[in-house]
Amino acid sequence: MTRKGVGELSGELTRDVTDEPGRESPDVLRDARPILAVRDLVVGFGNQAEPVVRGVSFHVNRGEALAIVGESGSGKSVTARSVLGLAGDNARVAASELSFDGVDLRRLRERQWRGIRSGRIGLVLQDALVSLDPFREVGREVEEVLALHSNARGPERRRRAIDALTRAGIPDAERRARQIPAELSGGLRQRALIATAIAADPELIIADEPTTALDVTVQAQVLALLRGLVDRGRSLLLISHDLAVVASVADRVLVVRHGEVVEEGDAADVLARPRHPYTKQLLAAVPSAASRGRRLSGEPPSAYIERVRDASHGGDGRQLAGERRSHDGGDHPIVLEADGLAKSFGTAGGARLAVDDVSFALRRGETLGIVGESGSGKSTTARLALGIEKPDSGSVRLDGRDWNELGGRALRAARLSIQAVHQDALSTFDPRHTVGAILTEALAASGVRGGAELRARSAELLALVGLDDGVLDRRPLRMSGGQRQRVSIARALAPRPDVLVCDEPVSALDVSIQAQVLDLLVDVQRATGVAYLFISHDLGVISHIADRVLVMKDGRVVEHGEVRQIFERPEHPYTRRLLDAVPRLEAALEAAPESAPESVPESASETAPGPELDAAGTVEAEASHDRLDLQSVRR
Amino acid sequence: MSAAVSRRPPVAVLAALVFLAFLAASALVPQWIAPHDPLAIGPHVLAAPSAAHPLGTDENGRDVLSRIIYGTREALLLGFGAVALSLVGGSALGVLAGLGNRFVESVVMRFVDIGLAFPEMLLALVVIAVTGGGTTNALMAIGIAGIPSFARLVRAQTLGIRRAPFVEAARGLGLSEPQIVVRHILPNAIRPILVLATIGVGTATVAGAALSFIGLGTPPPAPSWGVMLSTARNFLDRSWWYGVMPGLAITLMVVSVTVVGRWLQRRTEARR
Amino acid sequence: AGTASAGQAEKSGAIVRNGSLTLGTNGQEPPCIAPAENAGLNGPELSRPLTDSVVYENPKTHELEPWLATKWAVSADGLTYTFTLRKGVTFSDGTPWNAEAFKANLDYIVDPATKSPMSASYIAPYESSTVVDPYSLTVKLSTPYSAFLRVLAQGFFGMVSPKQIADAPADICAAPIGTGPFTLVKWTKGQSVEYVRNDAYNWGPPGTHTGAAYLKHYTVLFLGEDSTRYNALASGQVDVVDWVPAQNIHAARQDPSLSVLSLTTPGHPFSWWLNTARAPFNDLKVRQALLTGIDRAEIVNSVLFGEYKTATGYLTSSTLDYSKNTIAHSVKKANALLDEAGWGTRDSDGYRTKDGKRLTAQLPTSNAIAYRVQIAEQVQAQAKKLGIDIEISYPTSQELSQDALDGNYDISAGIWGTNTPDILWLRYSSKNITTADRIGLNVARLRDDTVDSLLQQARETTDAAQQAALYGKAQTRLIDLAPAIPFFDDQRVVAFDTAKVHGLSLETAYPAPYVFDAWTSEG
Amino acid sequence: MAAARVRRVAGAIGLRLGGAVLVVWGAATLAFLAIYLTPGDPAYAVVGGTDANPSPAVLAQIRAEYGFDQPWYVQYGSYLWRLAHGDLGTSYRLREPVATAIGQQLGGTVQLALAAGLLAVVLAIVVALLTAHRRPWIRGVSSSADLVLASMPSFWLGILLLSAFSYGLHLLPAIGNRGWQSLVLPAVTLALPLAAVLTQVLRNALEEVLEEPFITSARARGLSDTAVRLRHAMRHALIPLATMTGYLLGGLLGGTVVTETLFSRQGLGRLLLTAVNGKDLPVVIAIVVLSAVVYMVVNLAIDLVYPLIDPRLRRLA
Ligand SMILES: Nc1ncnc2c1ncn2[C@@H]1O[C@H](COP(=O)(O)OP(=O)(O)OP(=O)(O)O)[C@@H](O)[C@H]1O
Ligand SMILES: Nc1ncnc2c1ncn2[C@@H]1O[C@H](COP(=O)(O)OP(=O)(O)OP(=O)(O)O)[C@@H](O)[C@H]1O
Ligand SMILES: [Mg+2]
Ligand SMILES: [Mg+2]
Repeated sequence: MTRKGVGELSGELTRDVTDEPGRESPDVLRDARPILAVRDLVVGFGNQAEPVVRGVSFHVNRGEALAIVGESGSGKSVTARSVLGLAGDNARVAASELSFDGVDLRRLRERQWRGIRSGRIGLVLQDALVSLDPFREVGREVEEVLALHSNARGPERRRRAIDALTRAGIPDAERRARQIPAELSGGLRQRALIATAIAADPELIIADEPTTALDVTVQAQVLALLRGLVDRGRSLLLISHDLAVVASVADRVLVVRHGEVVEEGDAADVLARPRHPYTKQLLAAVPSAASRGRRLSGEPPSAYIERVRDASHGGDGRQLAGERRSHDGGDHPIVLEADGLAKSFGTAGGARLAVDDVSFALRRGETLGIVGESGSGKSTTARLALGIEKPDSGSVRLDGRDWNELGGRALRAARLSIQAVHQDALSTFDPRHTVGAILTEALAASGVRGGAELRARSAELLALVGLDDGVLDRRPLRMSGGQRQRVSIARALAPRPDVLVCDEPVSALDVSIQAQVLDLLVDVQRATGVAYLFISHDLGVISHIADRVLVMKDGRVVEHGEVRQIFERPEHPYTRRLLDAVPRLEAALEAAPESAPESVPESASETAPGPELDAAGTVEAEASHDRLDLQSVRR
Repeated sequence: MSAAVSRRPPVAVLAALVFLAFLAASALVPQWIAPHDPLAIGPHVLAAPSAAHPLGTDENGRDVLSRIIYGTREALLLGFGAVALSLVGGSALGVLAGLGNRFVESVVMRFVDIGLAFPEMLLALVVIAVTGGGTTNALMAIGIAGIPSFARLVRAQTLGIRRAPFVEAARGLGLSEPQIVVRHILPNAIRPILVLATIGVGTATVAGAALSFIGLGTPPPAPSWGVMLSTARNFLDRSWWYGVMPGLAITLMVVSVTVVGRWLQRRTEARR
Repeated sequence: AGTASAGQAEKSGAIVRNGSLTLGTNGQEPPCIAPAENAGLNGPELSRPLTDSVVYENPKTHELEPWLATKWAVSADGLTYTFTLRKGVTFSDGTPWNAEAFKANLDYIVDPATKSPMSASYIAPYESSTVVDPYSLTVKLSTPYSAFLRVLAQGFFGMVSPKQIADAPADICAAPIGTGPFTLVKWTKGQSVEYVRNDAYNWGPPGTHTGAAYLKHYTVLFLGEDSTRYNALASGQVDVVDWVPAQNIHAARQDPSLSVLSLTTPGHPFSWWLNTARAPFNDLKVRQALLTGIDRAEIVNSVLFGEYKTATGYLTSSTLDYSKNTIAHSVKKANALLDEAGWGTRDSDGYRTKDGKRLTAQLPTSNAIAYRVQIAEQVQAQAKKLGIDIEISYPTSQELSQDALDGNYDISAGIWGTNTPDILWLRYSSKNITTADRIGLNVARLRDDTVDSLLQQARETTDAAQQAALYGKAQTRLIDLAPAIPFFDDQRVVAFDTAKVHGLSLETAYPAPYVFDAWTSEG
Repeated sequence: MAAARVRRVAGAIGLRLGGAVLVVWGAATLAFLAIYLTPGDPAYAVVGGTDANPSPAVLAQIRAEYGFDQPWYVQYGSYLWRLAHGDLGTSYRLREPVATAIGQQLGGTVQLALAAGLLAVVLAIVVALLTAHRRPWIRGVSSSADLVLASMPSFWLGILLLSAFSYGLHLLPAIGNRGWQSLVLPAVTLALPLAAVLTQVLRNALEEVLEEPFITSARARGLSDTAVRLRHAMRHALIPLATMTGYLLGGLLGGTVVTETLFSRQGLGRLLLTAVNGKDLPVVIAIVVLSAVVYMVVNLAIDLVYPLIDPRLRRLA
């Protein structure tokens, strides 16, 4: 990684920047010269011939927030790390310009880099939850920065570290400084990491996906904090795949794909009037209430689905008519019913209720969503429904039969009628098995006998999920995330279940792949009439796919009902807070960049306009971005 | 990462495989490879390497190279045999503990704990104290001594897989517990253990040689690497090469086995 | 290089007193250094500096001479011995040496509670003793025993303080208190034994100097590895090494800075005893075939680098009443004998068979001593040519003793050093065949009336010439019976630094370095 | 709260001690059975094996005195009873209390084991820190060296070192327990293979840690490479190192058997070997029990070390 340079470093690079009060002045900072300029950046790894970043050019002006968006693997993080000379040991970095505040970064020596890093450019890494040393108190991590980049020593340094933590939005920073990352929630950890990046008050902050894996409420806080920094004159390079996040913070946007820039421009402009088809596709793939009934992926359903839909008008009993059913209830029989479920887990600090008095009913062909923050008991509810966990009290009835009363053979038979699709599909496959073996096992378990019959049904299942026969000999490990999820769905459908429990089935997927899988799930439901218990922390996904929704908090259902009704008129304060915290693309476009949320979401919730839902079920995919009315674009 | 990369073994692995193939040939048909009868006593004792005796002669005037070649069988038998014993015993206990109920598990694991509290060499010595020396007994001793650690490994593996999501998925398909054990848990638990076992072969070979070295190994006339080393140390000041050659054979074998074992391990891990 | 006589050196005033000497011996550290409580090879080496015997065997003439006893007389029937004891001798705890002390020692040795592994058996005919006056003791034997006096000269019969016997018998094992020229400083098990001079000593055996030992400090180190032991001398870490390995003897003799002392150990040569109580060695012809068919000289010369003499019979050449016989080597004769014995056919591996059974002999042994293993390997190779399959195994010593008890062996390898030809009685008298409660030394399980009576007579006679004649006959008779294959007369070889070490000698009653006369010329 | 913590820790330690007692009892029983079941008369072990010529009276005396004429359960019972009272019995061969016999040999072995253990750990830390995540050829050389050293039988290594330094160069003594010079070769012999294994473990751990995002984030703070390794990576890599060290320390006793034999050193390993050869039951059992105790103590100590390294174990338990 060390690049050899000849030029001696100017003393300026290592100066103690925070000791100069004059730098606070916005006039100075709103300099026309960009603080960071990158031209024709090419980054490759090891002996791979293809570079992953292929000639990216951009600049960040002083006091400006530039966002880089693009799908997973498009080279965003590599670009960001390259700016700091941290692309990795096996990286080959080349650029015709790579300069920071007039300093040619390409010619820096390792020693000189040390002055730049954190001193003048702060970096917030992508994996925030694991980017702090788990063995050290966060205060010491911040102090480490100050030790390197300021003259502060002893109590003075401590004071300034605590000050940085406070500025990063950590309440009671003095106490928190003495804690280790594991003792902090995800949001606090993210802010502590930001504190290390801003402690030495660098001119430029690079924040790589600073809100991934955070709950919406916490995400809102972090975004507000970053915007606040820009408003106080710092420059920001924000990296995200999440358009709504970008919209709420960035002044300008850079859209990248496969290591190349496809579109660049003013944030509001690009998001409201995308010119490049890829940008359009990205925007269209975002699920929301408005996208209900519309295909997110822009791709037609598989031929097989079409055939089944056509055939089902004749009706084979198991397959329902293709039209989306109405939600007035009573039409279709209840297939899954939970009543007063409670489940607690023993921990070091005593028993803890993970699920507390949860009841719901799921009808054939219907989708019941469950949303809630991390740890609210969503997965536990799913496991109870699947009969994997036994409830402490309450019951789960499947087609009228109580799980609790089943045992042995009957239990195993009953299991077939309720199947699961998980977030991490790969781990649910026996690593030794090929797709063919996976499907064969599932089919054999559900009573299909004979080679010919097995082959026919396997082919049918693959067709249903839009995979071709060629994958039968492949192992899931060598397949893409989307393909794996399709195999997982195919397997779940093999026993022709009444209910599919989907626990965050698209949370690990890129927005465009997510769009395909969501489309597929909708297609399959239409074709087979299977009911979904659909869990997600993403309100957009829920409002796209679910008919009804349970909102969970701390193991309890705080609100439930029709999706539309709940998201339009939330009654419980918690639901309202959830909804408010979701960054809204539209709102952001109107407000940004001048009046971004100041700091905490409580204030944001007051000013946020009520959600406006489109009642129309179907909207043309092409046109949709024009009238985006997104509840949620977070996945 | 990609299939192409992991399929073709690197040079070191190829070299190791070639050496192991040579050892296998030495074990199976030493008479085709060795230049002399390993038992033929000659007039020149402790002779330096020469054209007639490329690695010199031993204290009885026998050809050291031939004895090393003929000794391969014992070394491989010891290494692989002992590991096989540890593997079978350890797997039985480990699977029992990993799949059994609380009671079974704690009983088995207490036994395993007791076994683990003995250093392997010590356990082997105790077994030898009971059974006496000799190749078979040394094999038994090392094999038995290895059981506890294999049992612990297999149990951990079994427990991990027992809780793996894909086992839960199989359960969700209504498979019975025995079916799940046979189809999913055992094959997945055993495979990495088998790979680890290949590496264990090296350790067992060294342990076998150590037992021979301290006088608890193979009786004559069968040539044995450990015994050769043990004898050679009496003549170190006269003929150092005699002490070097058998040790080199052991070391090369262990290195080869380890290299191949690690490669196999990486391959299986890459498949997960 | 030789050793100048101590007396001469003393007169010339060249002797340096108060030096210290370090000797490296082999790893066979006895569990006990009490004379009567060990059977170990190195027991006398370690107990001799601390204790003296009643009689002394002259190293040159092998005659018995006075030591702690000045005179003795044997009754005509050989049952009563009267000892007159030396006056003015004290144990290092101050207890005087007298008839009471001698009696206490004899009674102590034979007391089963002492658990004497060997000494008690050597004086098994001892019945009782009576104090006649403070310095004379009569000893009564139950049967005549011609070897009695001679065994008393061995280090296993060093005299221990009667006070210690009475008050602290448990301590004798680790720290015996004797009348010897040195006292024990410290025995660090597994490492060393350290001695310091007993300044009061003034009763060295005939031919040695008067007064206390020259050395102030004497240390014995246990160095189990043959190569490191010899190397320790070469590199100056020790002044003397005992048990010089055969492969180093030649080099030691050649090295001008080193001197070598060597001694043929009296007793039984290193041998393989053949179990005459079961097939195949219950057949005299098979035994004779093995004895003649093996080229013992070639094996001994090869394994022991030409440094050891091939045995000519069942006594070593340095043993009293040794008579020289010849055991001819003839493969042809051996083969003929085997054919005669009915082992005329051979199997695919070239081994002889009879009634479909292979001619196999089991040799359970220990591999602790390298040359024994080597001999086994070479005999095995030669026997294979004769068509005899010798299977070597290494059971635990526990199993070895069990096998010995059960008679579950065909060959038993061993050696026995003692300064009397009575070893033949111990080894070949049918009285010493193993019984249910004791492993006898007649491991060949030989039962021959002629041998029995010759050895018994020799044991009981008090006439030296008659004794010699009887033993001569017995030796010839034994060779005809071929109960064992004798290989070599054991050599006790000690090497030392010529420039530094003087006056060192070897005791012969039970060979061990004798350091009373020794002195070192520096530090 | 502090009191509760103390109680919890005490409880955990109590549980471990209970387990330890169980393990020690099991080890003792196993050893007892093992040796008891060996064919042969232990009375001969007392008089020194087949090289002795004891009289029947002596043998009878020994059998009565040591209780060999008692049924096994009486022998076992009295053995356990004495063990429970801290009495390890009397050695058959050495005719002295086992505790004394072990006490005499313990020093040499502890010295050797500590020297070797320390040397191995220090070597491993230094080499791993210097070579982890470096240019391919540095790694290649270092890891090949590790592989070869870890694959070498230690006695062969000892023979090579002896040939070179003792016989060849006459630099270091080949034998004995005297002075630090005599400790060098045995300690190195024992330490090198250990160091090789530890280096592998530590280097892998370091390389894994150095790939962690928090390391990149530390670098982004402007920390030098050395500081990153020492202040951040090392501490994380210490956990697998501690685990492995504990495991290997437990096995050191086995290693000393061979090393002490080769270098004619006084110590437990040789005591054990002679005891095994001479069927000195009390000594064998005592060493087995001792090694079980050492194993438990080392593991307990390692368990106590983990929270010192990883504050999560301290704070979140
Ligand atoms: N150290 C590395 N060695 C080899 N390849 C790498 C390395 N780091 C990144 N890559 C590859 O570079 C490509 C771009 O990665 P990058 O992390 O920049 O994507 P990204 O746009 O940040 O995606 P995401 O949204 O998933 O974070 C990916 O294909 C990745 O596998
Ligand atoms: N097996 C278990 N043992 C102990 N605690 C558990 C277990 N499973 C879940 N919990 C606890 O129960 C609570 C609810 O967990 P659950 O996995 O249902 O949450 P979730 O809503 O799915 O969260 P996420 O969005 O993070 O997946 C959490 O506090 C969790 O720590
Ligand atoms: Mg990224
Ligand atoms: Mg969950």
